Amino acid sequence: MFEFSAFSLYDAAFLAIGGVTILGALGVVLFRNIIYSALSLVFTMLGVAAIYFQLNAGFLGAIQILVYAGAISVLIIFAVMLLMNKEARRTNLPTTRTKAWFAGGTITVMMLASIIAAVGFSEWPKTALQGVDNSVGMLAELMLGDYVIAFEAAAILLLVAVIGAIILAKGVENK
Amino acid sequence: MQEINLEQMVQKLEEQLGDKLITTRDQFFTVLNIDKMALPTLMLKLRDDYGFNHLANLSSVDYGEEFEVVYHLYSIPANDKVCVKTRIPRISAEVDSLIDIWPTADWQEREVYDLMGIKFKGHPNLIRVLLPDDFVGHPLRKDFVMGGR
Amino acid sequence: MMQSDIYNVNVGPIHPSTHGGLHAEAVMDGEIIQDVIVHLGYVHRSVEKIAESKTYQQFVPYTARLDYLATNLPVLGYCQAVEKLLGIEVPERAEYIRIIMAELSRIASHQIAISATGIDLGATTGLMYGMRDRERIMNIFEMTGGQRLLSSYIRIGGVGADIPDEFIPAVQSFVNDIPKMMDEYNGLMTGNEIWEARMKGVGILSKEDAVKYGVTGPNLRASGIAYDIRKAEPYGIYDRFDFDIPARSGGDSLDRWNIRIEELGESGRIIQQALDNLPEGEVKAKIPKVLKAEAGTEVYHRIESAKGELGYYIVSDGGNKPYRLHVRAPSFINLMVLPLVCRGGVFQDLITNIATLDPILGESDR
Amino acid sequence: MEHLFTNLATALTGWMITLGLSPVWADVILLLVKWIIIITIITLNIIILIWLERKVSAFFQERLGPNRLGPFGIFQTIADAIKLLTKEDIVPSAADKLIFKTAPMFFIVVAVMLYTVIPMGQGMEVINLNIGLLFFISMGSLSTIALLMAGWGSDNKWSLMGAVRSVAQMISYEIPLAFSLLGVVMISGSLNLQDIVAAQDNIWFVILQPIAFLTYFIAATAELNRGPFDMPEAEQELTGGAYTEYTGMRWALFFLAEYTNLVAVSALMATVFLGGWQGPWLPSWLWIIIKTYGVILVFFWVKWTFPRIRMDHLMSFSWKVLVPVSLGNILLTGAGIYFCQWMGWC
Repeated sequence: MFEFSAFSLYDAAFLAIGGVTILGALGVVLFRNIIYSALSLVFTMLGVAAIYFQLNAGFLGAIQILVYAGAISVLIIFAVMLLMNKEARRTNLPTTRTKAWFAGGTITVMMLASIIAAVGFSEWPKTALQGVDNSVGMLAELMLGDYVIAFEAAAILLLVAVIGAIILAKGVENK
Repeated sequence: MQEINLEQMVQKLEEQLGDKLITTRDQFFTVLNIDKMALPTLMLKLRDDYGFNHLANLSSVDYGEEFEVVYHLYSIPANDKVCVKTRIPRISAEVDSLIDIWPTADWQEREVYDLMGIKFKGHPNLIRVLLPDDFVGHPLRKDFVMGGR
Repeated sequence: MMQSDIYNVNVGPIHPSTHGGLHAEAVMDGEIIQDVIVHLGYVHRSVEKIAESKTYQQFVPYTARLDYLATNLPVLGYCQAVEKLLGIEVPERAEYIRIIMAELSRIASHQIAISATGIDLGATTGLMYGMRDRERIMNIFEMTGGQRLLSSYIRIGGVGADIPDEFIPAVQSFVNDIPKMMDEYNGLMTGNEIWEARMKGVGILSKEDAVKYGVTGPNLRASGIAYDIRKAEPYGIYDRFDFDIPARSGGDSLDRWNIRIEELGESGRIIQQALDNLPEGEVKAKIPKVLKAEAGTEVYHRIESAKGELGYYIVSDGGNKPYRLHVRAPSFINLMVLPLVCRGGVFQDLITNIATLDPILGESDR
Repeated sequence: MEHLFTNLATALTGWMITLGLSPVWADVILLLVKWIIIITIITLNIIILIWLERKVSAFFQERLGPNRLGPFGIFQTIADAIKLLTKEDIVPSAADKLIFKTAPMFFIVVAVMLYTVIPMGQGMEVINLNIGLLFFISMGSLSTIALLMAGWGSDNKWSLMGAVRSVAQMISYEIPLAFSLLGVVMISGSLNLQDIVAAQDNIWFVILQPIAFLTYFIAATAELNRGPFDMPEAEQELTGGAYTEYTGMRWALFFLAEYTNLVAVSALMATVFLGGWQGPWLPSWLWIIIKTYGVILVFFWVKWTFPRIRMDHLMSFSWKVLVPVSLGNILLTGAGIYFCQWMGWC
């Protein structure tokens, strides 16, 4: 009889989820077909949500699915479909311009470096944090208590953005 | 009452159109045989002056050397009816389109064109309506050779 | 600022709600219909050419296939046209039976129109209600002609055979139930909020346009013109019956739907009167085996079919076959307004409009 | 009877531990067993449901419905399933094959995921998530992507139109769907479905939250793509919408997933508004089944009575009626709770 400890099972799950997330993220960048890229994005989002769930941040995970995987991705796919040219199959072709390659490469290296630095220099807790039992209630108290002004300001900002989008889409009537 | 009206109308029309119009009567209809050049004039008069607002039927008959285009007109308010016929030679089978007078002539003329091969001058969209676009010939002509059996 | 491409959607000829092979090409801007291009001829059988090689009697069954949902009406029109041409007198009893059969056919056709509108708008149960009631008419047809759908019971000079004994009770019980049926259709669909929203103001056909485009039948009456050939130019013995012509004024889909339900009741009244006055006697005139009309005679005979003015134009050259036969098909003419009523509506309105204009493709494609 | 299944589960775990498995592995295996049972139940349930829907619709339409295979035609669905399994699997040559093939699988996976959190009885659920309700809503929102994949992958105008319509519809109706549940959450003070059931000990939420119940029912009908909101399918207009190009088993998967969704949403409705597994005399797991089937029958009733609504009416109904009403319900509930506390009743 072979035996696994609880920790290793947790690790295995994490590896699987992380693998899906990274593969999805790679797919977003590497797929030639932009619809495939958009759908890979869904898998990335789902992977991130799964990681949240694993960290006992269920609320965040559910919101991640609801907003990012369920809504934002659909929005992106919609935008792609509406703005797309006739040839949908090969829309994400790599550019041939060296300048663009250079700029993209620089940004990638810088971001990678900063992430590695952030991971390397952080103090990580050695055991998994125990999740708070009533995380939703605490979030609610923070959002509608301590940070209510910021919360409401964000809401008004979003409203303004929505109205702006409608005006842009409908167009101002010319005399 | 109606009969008298129709009689008066025919008389008046005969005066106006002269020898271009020959009136005959069968047991069902008063038939106005009109020269094809005067067809739109007559039809306009019939619609505007005598209230024939319903072009019920537009058809054609193949009489060998000539085609006959037949119009059955009805007047919905007065409940009158009249038949207008015009003859056109087979070699230049063409007659003025009535689509401006009765829009309902649109598909009916297309049908006559499709099946009988009569062209309607001034029809904006004279294409086949029942048969496929690549069909050759006009089946209702008497000289149409039927395939199969 | 937002611009979108125009694209075409081919509705039909193989499509669940095109009533048997209509091909309508919708030119769409998003969900809005810019135009509809109707392509006909999917079920074209060149009936008019066939007529030229069949004797007058042989052609009778072909006419039944024109409007296969109201099978007795096109047969009646054709037989009456030939009788007019040849001067044949039809016995009284046959005239009354013809009226009963014709009105039953009209009810059958309207029930299809009503119930098919139901299913086209997604109310599947509506279809079943209409079909259930129509089944009784089919049984009555089976009693007379032996055929349920494509009956050629009406013949030149009368009807095929006398009615069987069970015919009158069956028709009587059906007529008695017509008000109940109307209530049921109205109860299931007419008052429904969604139904009204889908139909009201959809596909408006104005009075002027209806006349200009030669629209006839229930569609014309829904646009506000109470014009019915049974009253305007009575054929057969229609002048002996007392009935009303229902008319509406809106000309939208809801009116076209309502008018058909109301006409069920009027047809019921006519059948009732015909049953009450049905005389005894012969059902078929003595006619020669070979029918020949005088050379050069011609006739245009029109009847009020379930779909509108159904006309037969027959030219004779003295032989036993028509020299030329033209069918003035009401569906063919009525379909002409489809682009007109659809323009500016949304895609789903196209389906509503096809359903309420009630075309039948056997007739329109011939 | 009450603890039949929970006892079975405990016994199974105990048996596995006696075999020498560690408790962690025993838990994992138990989870798998639960999943297999759920999938079996779903499949069996759907066979019954399809038969039931046929019989119910036949009853509404004064027909007989299936009546040839077996008593009352109960084997009709099985025969249909065999037919669908053996049908030719057609993949259109122009289709985007990968997306076309993944879409039905994605749809059914998402649909099955919904069952994770539904309490099927006292202490009977796969995972007792403390945000169960939110999880349910978020999982439900994923099915839009499956429909979009199907519509896009088929490379057919009807499919794409159906997909675009369904996505617009589902996104619009998610908002009143979530908002209408908020009233319940406010009263029960929890997103945990077991807590919500427990909070209905005295009174069902359908009585406290009638507006929310109605808005939820309407929005759920739209989310399920059932009549009168069956836009994406819209057989008479879009010839089957997103499913137009699917045949055989792939189409059956969509069909299966739709019914799976139907059961899940009905079960959630029973849980949130109708007291869940609570009820006298009968065991709790039977109560939830009875209530779920009751809700499903209402769904059937609505579908077989109403005509299909028009797309623009559908959208304006969501944004102009359902969203304000559900928002107003939240306000009303808040005021009610405040009033209740002020009076000292709760």
